[in-house]
Amino acid sequence: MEVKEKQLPEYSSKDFSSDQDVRWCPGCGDYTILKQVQNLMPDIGVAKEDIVFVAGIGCSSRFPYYMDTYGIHSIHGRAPAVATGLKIARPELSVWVITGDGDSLSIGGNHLIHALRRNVDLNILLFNNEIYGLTKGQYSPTSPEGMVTKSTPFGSLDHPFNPAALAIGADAGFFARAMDRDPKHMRSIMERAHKHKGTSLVEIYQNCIVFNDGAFESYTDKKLRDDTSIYLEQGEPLIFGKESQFGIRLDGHKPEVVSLSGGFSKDDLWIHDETDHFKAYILSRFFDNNSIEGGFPRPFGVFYDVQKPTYEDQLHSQMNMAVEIRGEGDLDALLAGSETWVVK
Amino acid sequence: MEVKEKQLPEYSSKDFSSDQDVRWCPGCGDYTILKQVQNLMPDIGVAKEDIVFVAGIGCSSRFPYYMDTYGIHSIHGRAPAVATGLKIARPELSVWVITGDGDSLSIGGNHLIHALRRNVDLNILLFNNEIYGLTKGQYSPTSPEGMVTKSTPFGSLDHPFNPAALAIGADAGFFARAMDRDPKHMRSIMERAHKHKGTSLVEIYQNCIVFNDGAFESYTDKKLRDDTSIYLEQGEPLIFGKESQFGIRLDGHKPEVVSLSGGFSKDDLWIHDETDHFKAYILSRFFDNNSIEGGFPRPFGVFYDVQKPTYEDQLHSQMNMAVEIRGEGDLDALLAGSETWVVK
Amino acid sequence: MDTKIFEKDDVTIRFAGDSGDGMQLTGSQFTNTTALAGNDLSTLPDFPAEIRAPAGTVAGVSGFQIHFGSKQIYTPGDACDVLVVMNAAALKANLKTLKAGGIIIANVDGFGKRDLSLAKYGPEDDPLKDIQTSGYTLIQLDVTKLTRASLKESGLPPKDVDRCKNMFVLGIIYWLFSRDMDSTVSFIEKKFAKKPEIAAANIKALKDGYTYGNATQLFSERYAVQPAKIEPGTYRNITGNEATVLGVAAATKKSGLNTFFGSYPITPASDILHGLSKLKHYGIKTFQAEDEISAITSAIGASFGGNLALTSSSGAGIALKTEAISLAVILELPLVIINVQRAGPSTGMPTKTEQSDLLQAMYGRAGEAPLVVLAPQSPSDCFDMIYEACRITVEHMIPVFFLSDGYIANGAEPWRFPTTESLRSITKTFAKPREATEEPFLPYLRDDKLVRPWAIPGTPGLEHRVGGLEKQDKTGNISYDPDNHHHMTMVREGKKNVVAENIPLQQIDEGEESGKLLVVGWGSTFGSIKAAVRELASEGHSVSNTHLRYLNPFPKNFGSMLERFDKILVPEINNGQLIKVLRDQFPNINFDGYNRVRGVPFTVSELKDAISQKLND
Amino acid sequence: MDTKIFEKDDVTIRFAGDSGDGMQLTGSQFTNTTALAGNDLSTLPDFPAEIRAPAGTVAGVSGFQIHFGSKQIYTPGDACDVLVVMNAAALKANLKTLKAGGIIIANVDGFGKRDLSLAKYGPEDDPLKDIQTSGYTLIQLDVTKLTRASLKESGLPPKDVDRCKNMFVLGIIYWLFSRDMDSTVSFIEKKFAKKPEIAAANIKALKDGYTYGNATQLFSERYAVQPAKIEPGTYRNITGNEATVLGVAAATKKSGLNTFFGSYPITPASDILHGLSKLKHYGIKTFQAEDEISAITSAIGASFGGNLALTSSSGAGIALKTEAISLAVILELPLVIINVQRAGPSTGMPTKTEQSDLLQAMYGRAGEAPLVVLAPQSPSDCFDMIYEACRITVEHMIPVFFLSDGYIANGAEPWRFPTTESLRSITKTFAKPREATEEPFLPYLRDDKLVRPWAIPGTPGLEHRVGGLEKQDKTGNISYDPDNHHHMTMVREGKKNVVAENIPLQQIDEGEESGKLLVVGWGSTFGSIKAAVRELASEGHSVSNTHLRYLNPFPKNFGSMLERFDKILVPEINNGQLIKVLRDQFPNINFDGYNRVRGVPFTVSELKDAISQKLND
Ligand SMILES: Cc1ncc(C[n+]2csc(CCOP(=O)(O)OP(=O)(O)O)c2C)c(N)n1
Ligand SMILES: Cc1ncc(C[n+]2csc(CCOP(=O)(O)OP(=O)(O)O)c2C)c(N)n1
Ligand code: SF4
Ligand code: SF4
Ligand SMILES: [Mg+2]
Ligand SMILES: [Mg+2]
Repeated sequence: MEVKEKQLPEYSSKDFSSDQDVRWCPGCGDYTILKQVQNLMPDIGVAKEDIVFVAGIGCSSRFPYYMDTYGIHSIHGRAPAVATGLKIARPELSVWVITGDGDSLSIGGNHLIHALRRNVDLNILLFNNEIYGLTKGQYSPTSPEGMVTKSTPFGSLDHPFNPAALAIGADAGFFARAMDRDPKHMRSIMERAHKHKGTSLVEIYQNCIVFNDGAFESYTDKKLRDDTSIYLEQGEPLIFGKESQFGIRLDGHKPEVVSLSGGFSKDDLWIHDETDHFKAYILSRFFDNNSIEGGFPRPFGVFYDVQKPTYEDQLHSQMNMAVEIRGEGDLDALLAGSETWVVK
Repeated sequence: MEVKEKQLPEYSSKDFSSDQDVRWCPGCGDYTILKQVQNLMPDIGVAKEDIVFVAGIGCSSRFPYYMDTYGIHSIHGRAPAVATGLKIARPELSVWVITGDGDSLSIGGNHLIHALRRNVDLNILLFNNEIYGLTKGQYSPTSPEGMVTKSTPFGSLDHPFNPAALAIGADAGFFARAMDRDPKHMRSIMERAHKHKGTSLVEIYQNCIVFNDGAFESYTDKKLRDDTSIYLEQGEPLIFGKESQFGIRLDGHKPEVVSLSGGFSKDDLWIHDETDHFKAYILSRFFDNNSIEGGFPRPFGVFYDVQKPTYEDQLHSQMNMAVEIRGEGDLDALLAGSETWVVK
Repeated sequence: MDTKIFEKDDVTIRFAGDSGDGMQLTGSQFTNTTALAGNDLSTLPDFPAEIRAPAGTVAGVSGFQIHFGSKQIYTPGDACDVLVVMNAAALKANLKTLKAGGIIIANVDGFGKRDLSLAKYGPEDDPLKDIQTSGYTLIQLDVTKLTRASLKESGLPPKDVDRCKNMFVLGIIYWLFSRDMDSTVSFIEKKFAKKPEIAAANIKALKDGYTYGNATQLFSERYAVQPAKIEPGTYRNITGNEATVLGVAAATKKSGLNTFFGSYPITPASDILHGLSKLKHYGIKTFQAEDEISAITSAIGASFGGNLALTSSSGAGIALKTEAISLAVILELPLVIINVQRAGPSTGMPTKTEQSDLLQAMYGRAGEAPLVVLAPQSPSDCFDMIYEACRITVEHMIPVFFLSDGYIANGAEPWRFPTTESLRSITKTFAKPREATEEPFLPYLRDDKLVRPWAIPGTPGLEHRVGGLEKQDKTGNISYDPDNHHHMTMVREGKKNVVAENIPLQQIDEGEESGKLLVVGWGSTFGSIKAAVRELASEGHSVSNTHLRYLNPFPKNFGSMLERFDKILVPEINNGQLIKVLRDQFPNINFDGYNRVRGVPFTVSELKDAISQKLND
Repeated sequence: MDTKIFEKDDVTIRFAGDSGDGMQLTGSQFTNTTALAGNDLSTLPDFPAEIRAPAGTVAGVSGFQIHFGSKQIYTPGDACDVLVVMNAAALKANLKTLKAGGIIIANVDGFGKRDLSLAKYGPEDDPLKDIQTSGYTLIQLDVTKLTRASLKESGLPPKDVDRCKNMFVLGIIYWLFSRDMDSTVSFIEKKFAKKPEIAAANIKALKDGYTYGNATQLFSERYAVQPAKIEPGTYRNITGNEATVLGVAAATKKSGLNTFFGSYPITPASDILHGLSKLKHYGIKTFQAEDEISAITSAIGASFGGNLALTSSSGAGIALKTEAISLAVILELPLVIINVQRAGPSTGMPTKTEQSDLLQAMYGRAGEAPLVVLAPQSPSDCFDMIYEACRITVEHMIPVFFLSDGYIANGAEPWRFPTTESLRSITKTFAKPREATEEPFLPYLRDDKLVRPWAIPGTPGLEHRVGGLEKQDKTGNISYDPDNHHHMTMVREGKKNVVAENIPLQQIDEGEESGKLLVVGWGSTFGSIKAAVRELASEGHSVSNTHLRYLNPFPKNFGSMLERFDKILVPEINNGQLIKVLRDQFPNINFDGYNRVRGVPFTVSELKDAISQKLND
């Protein structure tokens, strides 16, 4: 693969806004995400013709229409597969996948975990609103148990996926979480996803104002969030609470919330290490409504970031190697094969 | 749900053997698994007409034909979904899913993880031979990187799934591993799977003598296996090696192989606890060829076993509750609806 | 001065406003009142494609059309006599649906500068003025102001007051059509039982609207539509998707089976899932699967277990089910596949209707995989045909495709609903247990209808295995024998054809039993075709129509019916699909198509044109 | 005494033995020698359905049939003149393929008690004896003993010695057909270059077999088959799947594009994936996806990126691709979908052939989703037709279905392979970059062939979005406009039809240009139909045949060709699929079908019967 050195124009976020009317419900969390992506694009050092947004189907998946880049609004659940083919074909492109919780974890679950294990260099933004928006309000694989929706008038029975745990179990090299209500932080996380070479999965808590309003309020509400959320920073201890009064420490392999006024100091705390696989897994289990854990704040930020060889790089070096060893394919020799005869 | 109390006949393993010729390659690991299942069935206390084997497509998936029970040889990858429908419809049946590594982790990956999260009471036996047998030798999602197969003449580029980690990441309530070469242990594990109410996933290392002979030799070979494998026993310390000379301890959340002659004693070791989710996850990462870990023995036995409410039980109690609250549905009232008028 | 009341045979009204303006409720209230007044009617909601597009934009307009009359009504009306628009966007989106010379009732409060700009009118445009010069009757009123005045004393916050606007308008319309308001009043009382002040406000707005119509000289004429001569009985209003839900419940009851419904949401099929999920106490289990493949394969598992199993989807979702449908065909298990068709290809226009999945249903599988195909012809017919689908699938152990569409699914009509007792029985039999001493069980041994036994787990002595590989006749064992494969292929085809013995004969719907032209339709075009043919026939033309609800196999007498006409016209909202099946099965008969693929139902008038042209050819 | 040599026009031999007996190798060596001798030929391997069924069982029998002659050979032969059986199971499985009075060469060592019982003969059965009384010529020899005797001095372990049995038998056959052994000798030398003692043993067994045939009075006659009059040139042997692989490589080269091949293994398509995965140095990327959906959607992604994209599957796997095919249709991107058809429905008989996916390819999608359908007519024709598929998909920006089948895929025939230079050019053009000052880019603006531009990422100024929703003409923006939808539906259909301008005209293959009966075939039935028609025509019957390789659209002249015949017969290995398409497109012409669905190719003789009957009707 050649890396082209392009002279990039001075982009502004407007350059990434297409001429299409945005058609989400007023107040939908998707707007903020769109804005931050448009805001980030000028700064990633990629020419806009080299950027492609690939989506499945869902409210969120309309995203590509609003970006003045190349884009595909494909079919439900298949965006990671479409993007994989595109990235294999054209490794020099910056490929972004936009997907919803239904799109990526219900119908598209398999493509997501396969993309993660193969480690194709895609940036996957998963808009999790814990509901099917476009089809008007059925529960999704991230909806909490008991949720009453159009298709579960007596309450949902499905135990929801924990996207972080699932991704780490599928050997993801990058997982992070952000929320629509903290755009600045979200932008920084998306930038990290871009920088990670390999599949990056970013789960974004996104409010669906029509069918699931307030699903994440306890984490996003300014009054509540200090006590319910924790922001992860590489090398920093895990501290949260309005007065930064709580910390998390590891008792062996078991996490524990401790009070910093009650005998524990910062030095006792778990220091965030994005390269520690087991810690990332334990963090993924800070997940309310989940029978395994409880009482822990919901983490936001980069859980895990470890570089591994990408699928497309390996494929292209295999191709180059094949040419080196065997020479550029000679079609006439191939057509003739190893055994021929002549009829006169 | 009524539980029928049946008088069971005295079954022998022969009663579970159908009249169909078994059509696997001579020497295939599938034979031993079949034998152990036929051997186990008389002892699970279920009438044979109440047992159903559901399979996808693959060499392994021919399994139901050989069992003199009810059976479905369905389509590639979909056995967990077929079985889910069956179990929801008929919760009193004992439903077993037979699947291969391609069937369950390639095309069927999504149904597998959804069955696990929903916790339908199925016993899933995953015959992992790290190859596509029936289609004559392409790599599978569990084949190691670099493996040369019919479809990867230059070596596979796919980073393989770690089925244990994937299952635990998907909130499996039961995961265990067995091997074709240790039939007695395998039988005991299958019995445990049966006893677990909820989705039980048993990964069975199965030798494909034709296309991937010896894939698991280092764990199954009698000479090697003491040093490369570790058998998990509830409440017992993690010890392995020919002379039981090695143990595993946890240094905080990090596992470590220690020598029992070199200063560590049994008391320092990790005690196996099937109900400890994080420990189960760490065990899942004892996985060679995996960039994250290395040097650990491969665990066999029950990693994790925690009972949770099953999907079908909850559904049926929701149905009972609906009847309790609303009474048995009155069709005529339903047809009339809430607003009618009379034309004379 | 009393406004004069004119009698009308039939009238079409369309209510249009912003998604937040409550037009669906207004429409359905008018519908109920109209039904109670004894009119025949047909309705069609027109939802925006977006969930909730920005208020005031064309994308956010929500409409509801009702066609009612003292004569038989078969369609929601080609064009409307009265158009109610709550804002500029609603006018922009709907003006084209108004008949020449029709009446527009416009809420002027929705035509401010901002409204015009949101509706993408130019800054110089004055659409209401343009209307006046185009031959329409324009009734302008400031609904917001009037409603606020009406509810000044209510003490309600302005937001709640403004929510009553639609009732004020409805009151005016009730006055215009000389309607009784009782049913709406009691509806409001019930709906807001827990908020009596809201109920009172809505009722007051409604009544004040009526009074306003009466008191002011808004209209120069009022209308009355006499009751229609319709079959006596008890009626309700019903949409296609609702009728489908009820049909499944009825089949559950009458068959004595438990029902399993595996589905994955998709527009416009989702409402069937929603409806059934409420019927747990009717013995119906619904399972929202992770995708359509799981939805159908779980249904197959349930069917193997002895449940009446169904799955539903639309468009893209049906494509995903085809592999499993093929499995169901070879397993010969009961399974109903509901396809609420929408405009394709691919995602297409999900909220628009089309009849373009017929060939997919007939032929869209690998290998020879015959199954039964049924299609309802109207909203209420969904009840009958889904019931038939359940009956046939169970009695014949063969998968049945049920092809509804977006138009039928959301459209509504009055329905003289049946009683449980009056429904045709559904005969299901599970195979009996066997002793070890009996002959071995043969899962593919057939009865005289070529039907194999339904042998469900839990039955001692019937242990057997089924699968997707070709099976030996009788035993069901795997067989690669060439002659057996040919035999089984033909048996599966023959077994499907036997179903023709167990369905009603084909009927002529309008016109004579023989003649110059027969119009053959299927599915949701029924109303328009029937109305067009009826009108032409009453004008003395030799034209008849017949509508196919059983598409595979066809009723036994259908071929001979075709032969009694000189010409056959096949109108379809696709590029010619039924016509391909007809040409194959009746190669000696000449068929012509009329095809428009616009995502909307045929109008009666375009069909009249097409038929007339064919008559004159 | 020299055995007399008789001249023969054509001969069919079948080698059959246990999977471990090396019959495929024996067959392919005989094939190469036969080809070098200048005969025309056709071959068909007959693999067991199981991977490796227990040795000695019928399920484990592996066969290889070759038909060769001094005349043109079109099929691997209806029945064989000579049957070589290495054990009892091989006899049991293959006796039915032997012509009356044919020769059986049996390895008696494979007919011991255990062998008979494994082959499920009764304890009293003596099948070899039965043969002698049934008019066959039976040559019995103990190949194991003879081979061991031949290799007594080799010093090899018995296992290796026994592995040479097939060469001993091949030697005998070479003698019987007066063949030269040089090519096999040099093949062995090359194959075992690193194990010279094994090579020597195989060569000795081969030569001793030849000598044994000569020395003993085993046969009363020998045969010679003269070279055929075939077109001069350089030939090789090729199977359908191999030819498909080469065709893709050729299209890659000639188009100058990079190729992306997304697939998921399935019998009998997998070998295409295997073959292409070796061609990385030809600019071909293969991607074994997690399922067929990912296989095709990844290909769509690659196509959007400017690669020549293909996907392949069979049976069940094609069903899974249909949703994405529909997407490709509306995206109007190049994509080739390879379907190596197998016997259905569902899993069916995966190792058996069938032509029953034509209607699925034509119509098996939701909505109106027209695409191009091509079908190769023989193994080597796979090269030409996959090349055409690639050419058309790129030049017309339309998905192309390529319908091969299990028979073509594994069957082989001599192929006068082309040179790179001689291949028709493939014209691909990517849309050019645009300056900001230019008019905005219109991704759905069409050229005179109705083709839209291929605008790939990385091109400045062409940023645009595509998707599955209906698009506005020219701009490609989402559109719900009814008239636009009708227009786009018709444009997609029309664009597919334009392809007819860019393909060869339809030809009569055998017989006159007009006459009493035209036999219309497609796909792998070509050889049998051509042979049958050729024989009947040469007997003076007024019968011709034409074979369709372009099935959608048909060649422009096809309709007028049909009109020049009184009757049309359409033989298909399905329940009547092409005939449905013909009846639709040529409603005024009468078509009759001949349909057998046995998972095996037609025999020439059954077709001759069917054609004769039609001629006499
Ligand atoms: C094959 C298929 N099945 C179903 C649908 C209908 N559908 C469209 S979007 C969607 C789910 C949307 O939920 P999510 O992915 O969470 O996105 P959101 O709308 O919430 O952003 C569904 C079921 C479809 N378009 N295609
Ligand atoms: C939809 C579909 N795709 C592909 C196939 C072909 N196929 C059959 S089995 C199989 C994989 C078998 O591998 P695995 O599941 O590991 O089972 P094994 O044969 O190794 O026991 C494949 C690809 C199929 N039958 N159906
Ligand atoms: S339905 Fe929900 S997710 Fe969809 S656009 Fe509206 S607010 Fe956003
Ligand atoms: S191919 Fe492998 S897995 Fe399949 S039957 Fe043979 S040995 Fe077993
Ligand atoms: Mg969502
Ligand atoms: Mg396998």
